[in-house]
Amino acid sequence: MLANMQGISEVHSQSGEKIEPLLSLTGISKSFPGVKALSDVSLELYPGTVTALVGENGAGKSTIVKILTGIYQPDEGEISIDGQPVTFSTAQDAGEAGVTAIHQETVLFDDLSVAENIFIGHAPKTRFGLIDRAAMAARARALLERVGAQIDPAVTLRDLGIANKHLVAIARALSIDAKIVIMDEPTASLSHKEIEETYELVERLRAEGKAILFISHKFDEIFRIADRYTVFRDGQMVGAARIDDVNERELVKLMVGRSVDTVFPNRSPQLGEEVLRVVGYSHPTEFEDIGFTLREGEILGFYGLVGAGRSEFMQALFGITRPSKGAIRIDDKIAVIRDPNAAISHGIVYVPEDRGTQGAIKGLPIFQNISLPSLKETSKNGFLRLAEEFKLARDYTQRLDLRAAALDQDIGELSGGNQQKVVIAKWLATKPRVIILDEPTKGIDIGSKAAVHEFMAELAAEGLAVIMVSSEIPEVLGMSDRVIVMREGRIAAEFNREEMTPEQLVRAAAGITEVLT
Amino acid sequence: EDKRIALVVKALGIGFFEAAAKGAEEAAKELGDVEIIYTGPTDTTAEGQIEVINALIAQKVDAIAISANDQDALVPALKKAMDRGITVISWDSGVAPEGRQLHLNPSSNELIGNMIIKLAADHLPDGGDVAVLSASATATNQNIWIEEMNKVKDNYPGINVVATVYGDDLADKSYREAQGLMQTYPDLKAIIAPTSVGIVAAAQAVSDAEKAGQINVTGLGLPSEMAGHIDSGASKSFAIWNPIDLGYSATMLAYNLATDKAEAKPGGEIPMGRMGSLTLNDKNEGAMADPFTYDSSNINDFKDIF
Amino acid sequence: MSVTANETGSIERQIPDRLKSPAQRFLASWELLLLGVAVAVFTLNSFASPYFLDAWNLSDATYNFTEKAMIAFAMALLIISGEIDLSVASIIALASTAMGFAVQMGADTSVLILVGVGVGLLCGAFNGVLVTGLGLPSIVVTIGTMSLFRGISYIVLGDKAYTGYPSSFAFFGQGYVWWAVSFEFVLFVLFAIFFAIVLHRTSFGRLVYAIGNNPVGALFSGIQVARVKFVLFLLTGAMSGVAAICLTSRLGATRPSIAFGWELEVVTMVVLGGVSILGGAGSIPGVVIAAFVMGMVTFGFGLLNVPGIVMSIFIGLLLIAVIALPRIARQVLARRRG
Amino acid sequence: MTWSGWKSREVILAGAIILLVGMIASRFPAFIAPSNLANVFNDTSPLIILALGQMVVIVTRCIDLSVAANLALTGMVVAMLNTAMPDLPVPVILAIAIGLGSLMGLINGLLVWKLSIPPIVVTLGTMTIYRGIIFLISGGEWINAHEMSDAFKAFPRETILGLPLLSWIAILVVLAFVVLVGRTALGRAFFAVGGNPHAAVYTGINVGQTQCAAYVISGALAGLTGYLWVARYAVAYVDIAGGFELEVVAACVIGGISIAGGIGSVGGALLGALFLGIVKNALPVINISPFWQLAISGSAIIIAVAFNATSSRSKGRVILKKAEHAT
Ligand SMILES: Nc1ncnc2c1ncn2[C@@H]1O[C@H](COP(=O)(O)OP(=O)(O)OP(=O)(O)O)[C@@H](O)[C@H]1O
Ligand SMILES: Nc1ncnc2c1ncn2[C@@H]1O[C@H](COP(=O)(O)OP(=O)(O)OP(=O)(O)O)[C@@H](O)[C@H]1O
Ligand SMILES: [Mg+2]
Ligand SMILES: [Mg+2]
Repeated sequence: MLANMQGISEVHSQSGEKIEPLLSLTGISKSFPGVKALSDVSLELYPGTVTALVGENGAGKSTIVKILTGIYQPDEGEISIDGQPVTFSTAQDAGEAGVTAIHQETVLFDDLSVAENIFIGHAPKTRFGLIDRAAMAARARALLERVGAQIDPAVTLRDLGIANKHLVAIARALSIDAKIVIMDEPTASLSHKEIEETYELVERLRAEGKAILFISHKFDEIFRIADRYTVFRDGQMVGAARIDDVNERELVKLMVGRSVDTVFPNRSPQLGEEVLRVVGYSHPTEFEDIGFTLREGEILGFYGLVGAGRSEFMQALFGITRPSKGAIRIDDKIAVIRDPNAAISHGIVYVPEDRGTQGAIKGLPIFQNISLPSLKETSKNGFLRLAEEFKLARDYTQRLDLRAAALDQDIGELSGGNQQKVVIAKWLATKPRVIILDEPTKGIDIGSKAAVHEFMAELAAEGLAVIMVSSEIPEVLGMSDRVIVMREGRIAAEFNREEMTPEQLVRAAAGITEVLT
Repeated sequence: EDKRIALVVKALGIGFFEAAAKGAEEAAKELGDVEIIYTGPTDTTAEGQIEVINALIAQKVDAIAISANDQDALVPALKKAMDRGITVISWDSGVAPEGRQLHLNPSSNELIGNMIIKLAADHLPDGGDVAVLSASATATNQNIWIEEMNKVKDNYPGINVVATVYGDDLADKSYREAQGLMQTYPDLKAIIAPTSVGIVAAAQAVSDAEKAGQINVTGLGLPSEMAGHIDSGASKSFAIWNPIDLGYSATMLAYNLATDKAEAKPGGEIPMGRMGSLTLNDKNEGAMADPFTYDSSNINDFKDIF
Repeated sequence: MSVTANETGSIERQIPDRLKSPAQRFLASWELLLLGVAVAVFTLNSFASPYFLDAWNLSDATYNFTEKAMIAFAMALLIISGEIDLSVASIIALASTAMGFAVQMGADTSVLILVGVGVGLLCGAFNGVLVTGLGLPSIVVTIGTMSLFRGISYIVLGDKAYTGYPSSFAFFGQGYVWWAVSFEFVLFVLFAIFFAIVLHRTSFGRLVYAIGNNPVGALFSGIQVARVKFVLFLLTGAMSGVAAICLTSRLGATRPSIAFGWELEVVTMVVLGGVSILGGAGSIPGVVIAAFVMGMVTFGFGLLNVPGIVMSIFIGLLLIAVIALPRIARQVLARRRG
Repeated sequence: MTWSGWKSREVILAGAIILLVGMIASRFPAFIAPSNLANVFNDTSPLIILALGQMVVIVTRCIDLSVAANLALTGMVVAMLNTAMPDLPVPVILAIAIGLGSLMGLINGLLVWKLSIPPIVVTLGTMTIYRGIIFLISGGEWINAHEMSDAFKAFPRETILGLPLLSWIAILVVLAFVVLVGRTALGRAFFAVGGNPHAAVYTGINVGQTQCAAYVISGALAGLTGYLWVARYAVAYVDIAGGFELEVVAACVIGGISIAGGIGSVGGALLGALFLGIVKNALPVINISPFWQLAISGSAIIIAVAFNATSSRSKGRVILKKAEHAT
């Protein structure tokens, strides 16, 4: 284990001979203003090998990807490929050196064609140095075929669904003739089928002898497809070895530096009165005939594949979009929700899925983010009272165990998990009856995830009604008292705690309901 | 101590006013104890002139002689100047009577109005269509001249004024307006532009359309700027008063009022050096001299002067 | 994890309210930098011209910026909220034309005030509906209405002018409240205080900042984004109307070309005042100081009979330099540290 | 195909232009005489050239308010050069004009790129600075036709196949832009940078550098137009083309170029400019007072942007429709 910690264990091929690393990083450090993202990190990738990179949020995983693809330059340290030191000053340099990546964020262009998205920056040229559109289309078609996508390379990217966009991103990565392929959480927003296809692709690439770096927070897939692992903690490399030599518990311990219970909180729900009843909620294009009830102290899960229309429906419930039909009853009284303001005054609040643009207001300090929907309470005759705002912020941040330097710190300077806490605090401060959490743990590391789950249970225990939208089956199963499955804008099925099994959820979400009923 | 006289023009950089400034300097030299402040905004706006006037008031100049961009809008600022003991006269383009002590017209408006149509008619023995290309819509003098012209146009039978367009004293706009006139009125025989910017642009447009000789561009212009067009035949003749004389006269008038050597009152006569004296009418306005006509016979004698 | 406020041991983890005191913040602020520039300009001016330090002259000098600054206050809020209004100068033209028309109809001074502010409000509402109702980008909409509003003035007035404003109307642009303190200057100070309170001391002001930093996030926080923006367009329109009253009164006449090109001066004033053109940041004190700087620069140059265009070079350089210098300094510092 | 082909927006704008011309022609047939149409095109050429330059700038999420000032300064410089050295051949003048224009574009670009100052602030500042410099170098004096050499003035007027050289230059610039925008890496980079600057970095495109390149192109065209303008109207002074920058932006907006970046086409910019040019030229012909022009072009901008916004409004993902298709 000690050798592993330093990442210098020898690697042998299946036939037993020793393999030299294709890519090695040594002593890499990188600082951002106020943050040391990486310090003295080493990493090795071997041909024909999938190396999983794991670590908590903010451990520096994406930063190393950006250094490897020339987007950031390291402050110190060396990158070498085949033993030769290299430097990348742009993404193009990295591509030319044989490194390609599927980044964590989608980095595509909605208004360009699929073919252009694949080839922008390295399009085939004619003799005159102009872009050879025919060749580009032909090669794009071939690449798309390779990743198993049936997409016309001439269509504009905007017209594709999220899954197809993702396939385009993969095709783009493969359009560079690379020896080293990096995937930063490639399955985070994919549904079951596409995830399987992604695994197959990884297998194929491994078989072709590529060195693959695979970043993920999902342990099942790490153990399924990785050959080796590397663990980052707080910007440092704390371990690297063969995946077969480690189990899940040990890996988690390496990651967070302590043991973590990955079990969901034990709850004994005390259901109270019915708070919310939705009847026949419909929207011209996004969802139809949604109806359900919700009681105090209940956690209602909403499961479905990405794009099933759950977020759209929740946003309608919160007054962002207007339904065309349907009614809401709160405490058995009809409530008309035309805008979020009305929803808030009826006690319904929404923690959005897209934290960066919909949740946190970057540029405003933490305390102002928290007081924003409660300004009526903290101000007097329209005039601000800062002391009240600070008090509110203090109360709720303490309750959520927020980590920050000061309450007047810009929320944008916080880590993702802490931003999420501020957004939740902002809503709790309005003393809601119903809280909707849309993918509350998306992109959050294992440690913070458990904290969010525990907190959710606590809220329910206090009598709050909770709606949790989640695409992760374990989370849905572990947390919900009841689950509604949505498919293509409609309710496909509803299960009680006792009834639900992973298989049933997947089948309902994928539309194989006939067999079940 | 020197008397400081500010010569405020519509906008800096216009050849006509630069020439007037030369005349002002000539007067200053002749008088001996005068300092000329030649100033104005960069574009022809009343607000710009007001800022200039405020700065002049602050400097406590002795007199302001202004060619106004707007006859009304400058009144309050100029009134304030007069309240603070500054002599104010207008010249070239006038200010309403409340805003100045006297106004110096370069020439009599009737005379100019008649002159500009006569210049066109003289070369059209058989009559024909003529159009007017005026200057900035907010400058007053052009409009007065066109008004005067329209009063007497019946004296020129056969001459048919078909349109009046505005070039805003911008070369490119005037050029396009002239082009538009030629397209709209295929039988056009003459363009009258009582503005030194418009006349050059119109002559250029006529030359470019290869209609020099067919369409005569005339009006008011500067010999230095029009020499080429007289040569090319785009313009047969045009008129102007001497801007040097105008600047000279304005300075003399301002000086005489500021030093209390004369008083501006209806019927009064105020000396203006070598230009004789100015006789004021009941609105305290007077005319300097008759406009002078330039054509191929005399243009070369003047084109290097102004 | 289940830490509640009263439990023991949680106190030591309490997050402090502030990292820096307000005084520390001020020392590192844009306003202080600008104040330095203003003092420098003032000092230079008093050395450059013997006429500068004179109460009446300084009073005259305030006319160079008071009207523009009144619009700039409202514009600052609008820009902080992430929008812009380039039609303000044209609103002045249209409001002034309407007032001139009202005078022809025999309106008296009080009616003129209503007409001026009313037309400003209408124009602001028109912009506001196009931007918030139809969701169009404000920079494009107001480039359009900039032509449209002034265009209507041209259609109404052509090459004519409206004059003959009642003598009591002259007070707004030419009157003095006390000694050399003009009515316009008093109005400027009152509006400065008003807008500073609205932006910095009320919850409405907080909404403006929230919207400017993240309009989607603001919507998801229950803020009526469209309504707030609409109100800001109304305010900007109304302030343009007020400026139209002052300017018309000062000129005593209306032409369609009135206040031509002011929109860019107003925007320059706002940006120089430290308001981020991208929205989300800025302050009224900054704009007030910027107004003084611009007014003093133009007046100082004017006293030296330097042509206006040379002043505008200076303002242009100031605009770029004041924004560029802190960035250059930051880059140099970062390089040194790194 | 998707990006070079004519999208519905351009087709509709072209339709509007044809309708407009048709309406004018029904009452004033002389307007559509080929010679007059050629004239209108020639008149609109400077606007077309500048609108194309502005287009690439806007597509990269920037704006160039300094084009008209750049044009005027370049025009003044070449005019002064011409009066000082009347024998300087036109190609040299052209090279100087383009070079000087590019330099001014480069200054804008560098301020945006290296100091990340917002584009609108940069070009607002340089706009006044460039204008002011004209005053400084000329002392406010005009340079008039008679001071310019004949060769200098003749160049844009030279006719080839019945069209003046000015028009031919505009046509050449349009063709060059079709190639630049559709077939070169730089051209596509403009769209990438404007469409998603974040993603552009990940694809190895330097955002600031690309924006800077757009400014240089816009500046070069402004410089070129500066010479053509001054030669054509045979006059140079501080205020030439005053306020023209807004007309240029207006042409782009009418042509469907999104001010938010990433969307636009050569055809759109061309049609937007032609639309404004035709309106401007037609007013005197159909006897509408020129005082109406401002209001008409203002309304055209508002209608165009409202139309573009409604036609391109994202239709949502239409989850239910997908479902209907599937079943
Ligand atoms: N551009 C940046 N500016 C400032 N800080 C940054 C920047 N990029 C990353 N960081 C910081 O560097 C640290 C490492 O971030 P990184 O994105 O590499 O984490 P990660 O391991 O990929 O996390 P996750 O699992 O959430 O994707 C974090 O503290 C982050 O806030
Ligand atoms: N066609 C698409 N192009 C780009 N992003 C998309 C597309 N479809 C969905 N997404 C993104 O994927 C995420 C999930 O999609 P969305 O929220 O609309 O689906 P949902 O079913 O309503 O929600 P959920 O994923 O919670 O089921 C969102 O961040 C959304 O922006
Ligand atoms: Mg990451
Ligand atoms: Mg969702």
